[in-house]
Amino acid sequence: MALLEMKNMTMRFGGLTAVSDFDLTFQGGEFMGLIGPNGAGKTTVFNVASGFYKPSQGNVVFKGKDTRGLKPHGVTALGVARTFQNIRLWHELSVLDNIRIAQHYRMGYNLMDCFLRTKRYKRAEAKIDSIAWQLLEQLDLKRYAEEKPNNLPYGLQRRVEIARALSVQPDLLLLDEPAAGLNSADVDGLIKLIRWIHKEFKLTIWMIEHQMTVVMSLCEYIKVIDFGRTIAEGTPSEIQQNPAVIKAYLGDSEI
Amino acid sequence: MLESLIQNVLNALQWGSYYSLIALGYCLVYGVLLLINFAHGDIFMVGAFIGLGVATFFLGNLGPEFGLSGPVVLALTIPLTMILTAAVGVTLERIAYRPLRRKGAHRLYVVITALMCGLVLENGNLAILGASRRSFPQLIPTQVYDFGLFSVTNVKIAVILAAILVFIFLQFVVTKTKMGMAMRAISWDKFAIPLMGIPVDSIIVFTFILGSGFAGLAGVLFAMSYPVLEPYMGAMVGWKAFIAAVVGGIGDIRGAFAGGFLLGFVEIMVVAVFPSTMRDLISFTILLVILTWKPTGLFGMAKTTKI
Amino acid sequence: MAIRNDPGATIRAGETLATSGFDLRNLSVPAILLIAFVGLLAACMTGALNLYMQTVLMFMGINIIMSTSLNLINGNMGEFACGHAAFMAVGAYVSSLVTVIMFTQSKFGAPLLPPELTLLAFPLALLIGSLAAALVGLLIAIPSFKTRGDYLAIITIAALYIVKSAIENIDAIGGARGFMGMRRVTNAMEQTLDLPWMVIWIFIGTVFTVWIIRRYVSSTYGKGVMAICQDEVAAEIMSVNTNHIKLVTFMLSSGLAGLAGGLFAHVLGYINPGSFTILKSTEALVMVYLGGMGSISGAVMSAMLFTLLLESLRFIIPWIDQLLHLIHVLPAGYEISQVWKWVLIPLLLILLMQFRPEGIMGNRELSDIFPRLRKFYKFK
Amino acid sequence: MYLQVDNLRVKYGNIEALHGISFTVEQGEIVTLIGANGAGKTTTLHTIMRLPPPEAPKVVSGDILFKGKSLLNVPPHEVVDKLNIALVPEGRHIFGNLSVEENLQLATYGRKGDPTIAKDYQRVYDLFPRLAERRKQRSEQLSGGEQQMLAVGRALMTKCEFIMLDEPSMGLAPLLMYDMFRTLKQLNQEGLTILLIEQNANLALKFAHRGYVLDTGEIVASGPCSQLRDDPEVKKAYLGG
Amino acid sequence: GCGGDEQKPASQEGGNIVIGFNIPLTGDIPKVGESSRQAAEMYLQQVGGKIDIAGKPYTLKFVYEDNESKAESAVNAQLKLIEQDKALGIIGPMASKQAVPGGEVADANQTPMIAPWSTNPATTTDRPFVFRACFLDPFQGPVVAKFATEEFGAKKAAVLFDVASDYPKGLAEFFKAAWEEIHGPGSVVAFESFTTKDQDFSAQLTNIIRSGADVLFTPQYYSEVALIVKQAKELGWNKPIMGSDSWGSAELMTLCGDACKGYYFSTHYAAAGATGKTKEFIDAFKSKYGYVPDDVAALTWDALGMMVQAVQNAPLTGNLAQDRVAVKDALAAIPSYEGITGSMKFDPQGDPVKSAVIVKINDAGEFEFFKSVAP
Ligand SMILES: Nc1ncnc2c1ncn2[C@@H]1O[C@H](COP(=O)(O)OP(=O)(O)OP(=O)(O)O)[C@@H](O)[C@H]1O
Ligand SMILES: Nc1ncnc2c1ncn2[C@@H]1O[C@H](COP(=O)(O)OP(=O)(O)OP(=O)(O)O)[C@@H](O)[C@H]1O
Ligand SMILES: [Mg+2]
Ligand SMILES: [Mg+2]
Repeated sequence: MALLEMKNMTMRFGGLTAVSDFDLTFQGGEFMGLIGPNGAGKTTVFNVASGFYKPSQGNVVFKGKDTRGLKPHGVTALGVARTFQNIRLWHELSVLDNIRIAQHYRMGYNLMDCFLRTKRYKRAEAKIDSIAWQLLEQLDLKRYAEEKPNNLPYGLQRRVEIARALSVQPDLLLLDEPAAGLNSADVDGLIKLIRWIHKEFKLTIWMIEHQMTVVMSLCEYIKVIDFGRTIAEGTPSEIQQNPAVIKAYLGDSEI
Repeated sequence: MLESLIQNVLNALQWGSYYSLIALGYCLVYGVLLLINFAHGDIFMVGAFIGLGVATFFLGNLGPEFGLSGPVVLALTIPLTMILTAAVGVTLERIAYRPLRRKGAHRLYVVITALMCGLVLENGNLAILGASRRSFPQLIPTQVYDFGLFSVTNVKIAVILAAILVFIFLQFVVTKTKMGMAMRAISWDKFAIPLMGIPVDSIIVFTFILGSGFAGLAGVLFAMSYPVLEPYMGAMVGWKAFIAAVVGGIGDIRGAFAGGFLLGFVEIMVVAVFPSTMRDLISFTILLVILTWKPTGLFGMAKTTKI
Repeated sequence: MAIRNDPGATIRAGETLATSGFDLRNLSVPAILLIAFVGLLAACMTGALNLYMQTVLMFMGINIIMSTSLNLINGNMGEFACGHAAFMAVGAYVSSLVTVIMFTQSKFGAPLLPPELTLLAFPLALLIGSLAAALVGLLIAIPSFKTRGDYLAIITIAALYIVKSAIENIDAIGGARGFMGMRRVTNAMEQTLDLPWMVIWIFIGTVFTVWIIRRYVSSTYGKGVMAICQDEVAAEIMSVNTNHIKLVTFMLSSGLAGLAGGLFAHVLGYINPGSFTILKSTEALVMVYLGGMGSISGAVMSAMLFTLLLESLRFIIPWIDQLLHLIHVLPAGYEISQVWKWVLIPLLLILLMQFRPEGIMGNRELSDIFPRLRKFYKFK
Repeated sequence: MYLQVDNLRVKYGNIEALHGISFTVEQGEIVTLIGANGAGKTTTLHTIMRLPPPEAPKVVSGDILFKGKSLLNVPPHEVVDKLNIALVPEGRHIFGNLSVEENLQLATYGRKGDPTIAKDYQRVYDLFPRLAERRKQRSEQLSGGEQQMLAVGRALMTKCEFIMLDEPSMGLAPLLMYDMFRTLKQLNQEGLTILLIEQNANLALKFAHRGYVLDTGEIVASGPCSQLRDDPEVKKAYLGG
Repeated sequence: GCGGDEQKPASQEGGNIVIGFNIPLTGDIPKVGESSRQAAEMYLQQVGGKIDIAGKPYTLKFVYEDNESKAESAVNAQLKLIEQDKALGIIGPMASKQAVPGGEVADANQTPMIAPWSTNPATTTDRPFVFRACFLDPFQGPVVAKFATEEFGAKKAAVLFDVASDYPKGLAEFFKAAWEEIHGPGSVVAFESFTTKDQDFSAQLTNIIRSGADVLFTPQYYSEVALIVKQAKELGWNKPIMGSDSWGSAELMTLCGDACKGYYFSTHYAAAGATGKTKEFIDAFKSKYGYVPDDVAALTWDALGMMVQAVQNAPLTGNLAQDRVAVKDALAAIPSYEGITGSMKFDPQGDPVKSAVIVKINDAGEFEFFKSVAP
């Protein structure tokens, strides 16, 4: 069974078709890139995949389940986690709490347990805590556990966002422009981190990115869309040579 | 049945006009600062009292005699009241809201401050002028035009016209002028306004002048048709006008205008059709249903969350 | 990489993990509360606190319940709900109806239960009132799925008007005339066992409220509320069932307001729809924002401060008047009367906001301001 | 001297963010400011603009001179309107409730009756054809990159002679990014002075004439770009592998 | 207990008599509090701050507490007066919303209280320490109904009242019952209501005009009356309008102007053409405050008079608790008090037995005695 299957997915906003006839299948374990000019519909595809938008047309099936009837938190619970193009951390909560709350679906206790602090509550909280601390450790964020994300440098905020997504323990991780706003030196670190995550957690990763160094060094397979339509797909080297992609997206790097 | 229907439509139009006039002021300030200016109802009250003071002065009841006729006094009272009320609004902005804004306070703190300012205006008036109600002098004789089926007074017609004119004026200002554009832009992102070469504070002051000025106008008109003035007269109308503004879609001039009339119609028609003891029960249920059906009000733009 | 604060100082990993095992700090709060409780009882019984002071304390407790519970929605969840008085009214009417029907000779007939049972049944009646209020809270929670911010404010105001108008229209519970008979219930309690029962119940109710809210917001479950406040979209996408959390939060908050209402009704012995107007909601709002959004200790402190301020002005205003006359600032005929109270209070609050534009506590708790307190008691 | 920043020390609350930096920009130049995240680049620009509280960083000492005149007591809207300095802020800050066209219009607030406005519109739409297509759309619905275009376009609509760009390439697709830099270069040749902050240091150093390297509130290196590009220290710390 | 000014034993040269006022100085009905307070201050001034009890001069001390028109605040104020200020007796609260719980507190703490203005029967029911100075709704409603029937020959009546305020609501209901008793069910053809602080009544009045009623009864406060009457006329109403004692304020005429002339209302006393004590009171009040006193002022005056008389009659011992009981007994025992609002005595519930008058607003805008109606 495929992990994620999108068939003929079309997304319209009023008169505007943001994505049309998008097809994609993940078997599990891939590292896929999604690139395309601004406004091509990349984020929209992610929004559909994470259940935030219901597609106007077409199917989205995750682990054999049609996600169109699910609310976003339900889709996440199935195993899709994501980061956002503009960082969306809960800025008034500590880094640790950010990572705790993302495990909400897995709490497994109810309001009464919460009031009475039952065994079940304590067990669940301990588990949540241990997962959170483990992730902080692995992503080298432990020092900032009690810090508010707002007070962290941009690069670290990106990392916290990735940690938060990982705490969902997803099967599919969607990264929306993880390198945006990072300086060249930090980008190198990020590439290493993502590669390590891909291996360590045995995840399927799907990434949108405009920085070609990142895309080319990480992705095994790339899909290019423009005006909501797929214009090319293939391995990084194929894409770099593809005249349509160069014309619509890569352009001429001479300034 | 028909006659009372026409009569009630007229009643609703007039009553709705007041809600509209006040809601427009709410909406302006909200549209710029996202501040629910809970003092607005009380600024309206202050407007009525200022109107009373100005009118009494020109009628010669406070000292110097001018020997002016009623309509002349009215013609003087309206602009003067609008100016003075605007000054009150701007003063509140300067001494209470602006410092908070400067300190970057959460917007709800400004809302609470506004609520407190309203209380100060109400109770300050009570403490200074005493609890006696004031009667607004009759500046122009009330003409009752009785058409058999229904009757209507000159003041009623004037009020409805005033509401419509104010609406058209404000709608023009907000949608067609750069000033209006700046006003809308501030509510979205105050930070970037100076980068466009626009002085934020002047725009805000301008908004308060408009909003409070028209509250003053509403005050005078209100005092002419309901000539009993008391310090708490603005509180209830203020809350309801706020409700009207939101049901219309807060932040949108059309919404405030339509919301005001809608509330007027609902309140009057519910009384006309149902037992009047149930008025609040039924009219607010209707408003709730409207909001459930259109969660952002009649004209409100759903804020799409772009991820 | 530059970090604003020294990161080392904030590491408390070990501390947070070590939640099991016996700890003396677990006992410090119950001990303090017990001492306070016994002291309060003794003071009431010996007359060290006269009835007036007792009543002020009781209203203080009720205000604490109101402000902490509203804080859950307005502070933690970041909504702007202005209809808290409606839930209070529902709680007040329902629990009063229960006790009056059960224990007194009223127009609903003879008492159904012997008065000795009042002591046992009173908390139950309060619970029923709270549940009823929570149910009404549910009705508001449902529109809140789709509506946020100022639109929700209107929904809550509309609900307030609807509840008030509904009560006015039900003649069986007195309509605008109000409803009474609760005094006989409280008297029955005192006859069964001669203690200042309302003081006791309010003390318990207040502690219960703060306790339950603390437990709620300090759990991962309850922290979903804060996540919704700061970024609802992110919360929903990061697996928080936002509708569920909103529902629970609204019901919890309105249920506790209902509890406040039940206590209020039994302290006064008489309720009237006119007591639950938008002004009552406004007071609760003021207490929440004065305390600081999302801070429980702030809400408690501001409720105490607000109640005390309101009462103390009864004494302070005459002093001011005397003083001003003494130094001949005021003409002999003019007196600063209590009318000025409601000018002074908002002015004071406006000033306070200017100096602390984030409320007394901001969104911090006492333990954040005095970290050393953690040594003495546990906050979890 | 066109723009001269002189020993500028700046605080946020009690934390000093700039520890006395000095740099200059000459008329007609392109100068870039590079440095790690949190180095204080944005702070520098905000200080020059004198943005109003609560965002405003507080100047402890030092001065900012523009054409010999101190900017420290000029309100921000006058910096834009009277001194013709424009800023493309970090994080776009477009007005989401206005249409694309209105956003551009608003930037001409102080240019009543200026005949060159129409030409400027055309220039922006030529540069970013995407914006022309989306002219009537509420700008909050634009994609991230489109919003960035709008932010740059908007700054160009003020009567600017000196433009400061804070990470303009963030979120832009390569094609557009190169297009934009080419256009900026062309504008520079027509007389626009540019101060650029860019995370992509390689690109910035290729684009600009001179550069300054900022590290935790201090300038640690400066010089012509070609020189900086070859500096091993700079290479190691900022240009990546 | 708390220290402070304990009453001196009666054997010494007099002492302090503290009387508390629990009145709404702010909130919904600040005018009520102000009027009451003005009457009290005038009283204090007239007696020179002293009263004689058994030949000894006592200092009379009034404490005014604001109850903000809120029930809980009224309870606090009441307890403060009882516990902190050691009031011997209490005047107020005014509106029933505060007087019912206020009476509860006074009774529980064995402190005599006279509510001058509360008409809710619950205020005094089964509360030996609680009295009132005004007549109750069950009395006034039928008086008006009977009068309107006889005077105008009206057959169908309309009522307009505030459903959220218990005084008008109660009176409206009693009037309706009385009217339907005379003219049969359905003869009240319009029973319209609004909510406190409403200012527009056009929809209700439109209904009323359409209903074909012969007379409109509106037991509202004078500020609302002015609006109601004006709007009714604007909508074409030209039949009689009747009111209740809450119309009885000189302010009615300043607010209403000519519009109210020719209408009738039932009340305690007629200001125009008043004689004796009543006239003295009105003249004194008018010269002091510049306007004719309203019903609140008059009722406060009478309540105060009865309280003082009871204090003078009671055997004071200096023990506050005993004195309070004695004052209560003295109040209940007053045989007949000649007040400015008529002569009255308390029935066993503590409600006054007094007669009503019907007042006509004449063309000079004065409240002219028209007819007296005994219970
Ligand atoms: N909620 C919405 N309502 C209307 N239009 C929308 C909405 N969301 C996206 N769009 C439109 O859909 C198109 C695709 O947007 P999307 O955010 O997916 O682009 P993108 O490929 O992620 O671009 P970028 O690289 O700039 O982030 C854009 O033109 C945008 O204006
Ligand atoms: N509003 C603020 N309040 C307090 N500190 C701030 C504020 N803005 C920035 N800082 C701090 O000032 C320092 C410099 O920040 P600045 O934003 O200028 O860096 P930058 O070089 O622009 O970084 P980036 O590349 O992430 O945009 C950082 O340590 C940052 O945390
Ligand atoms: Mg995108
Ligand atoms: Mg920056």
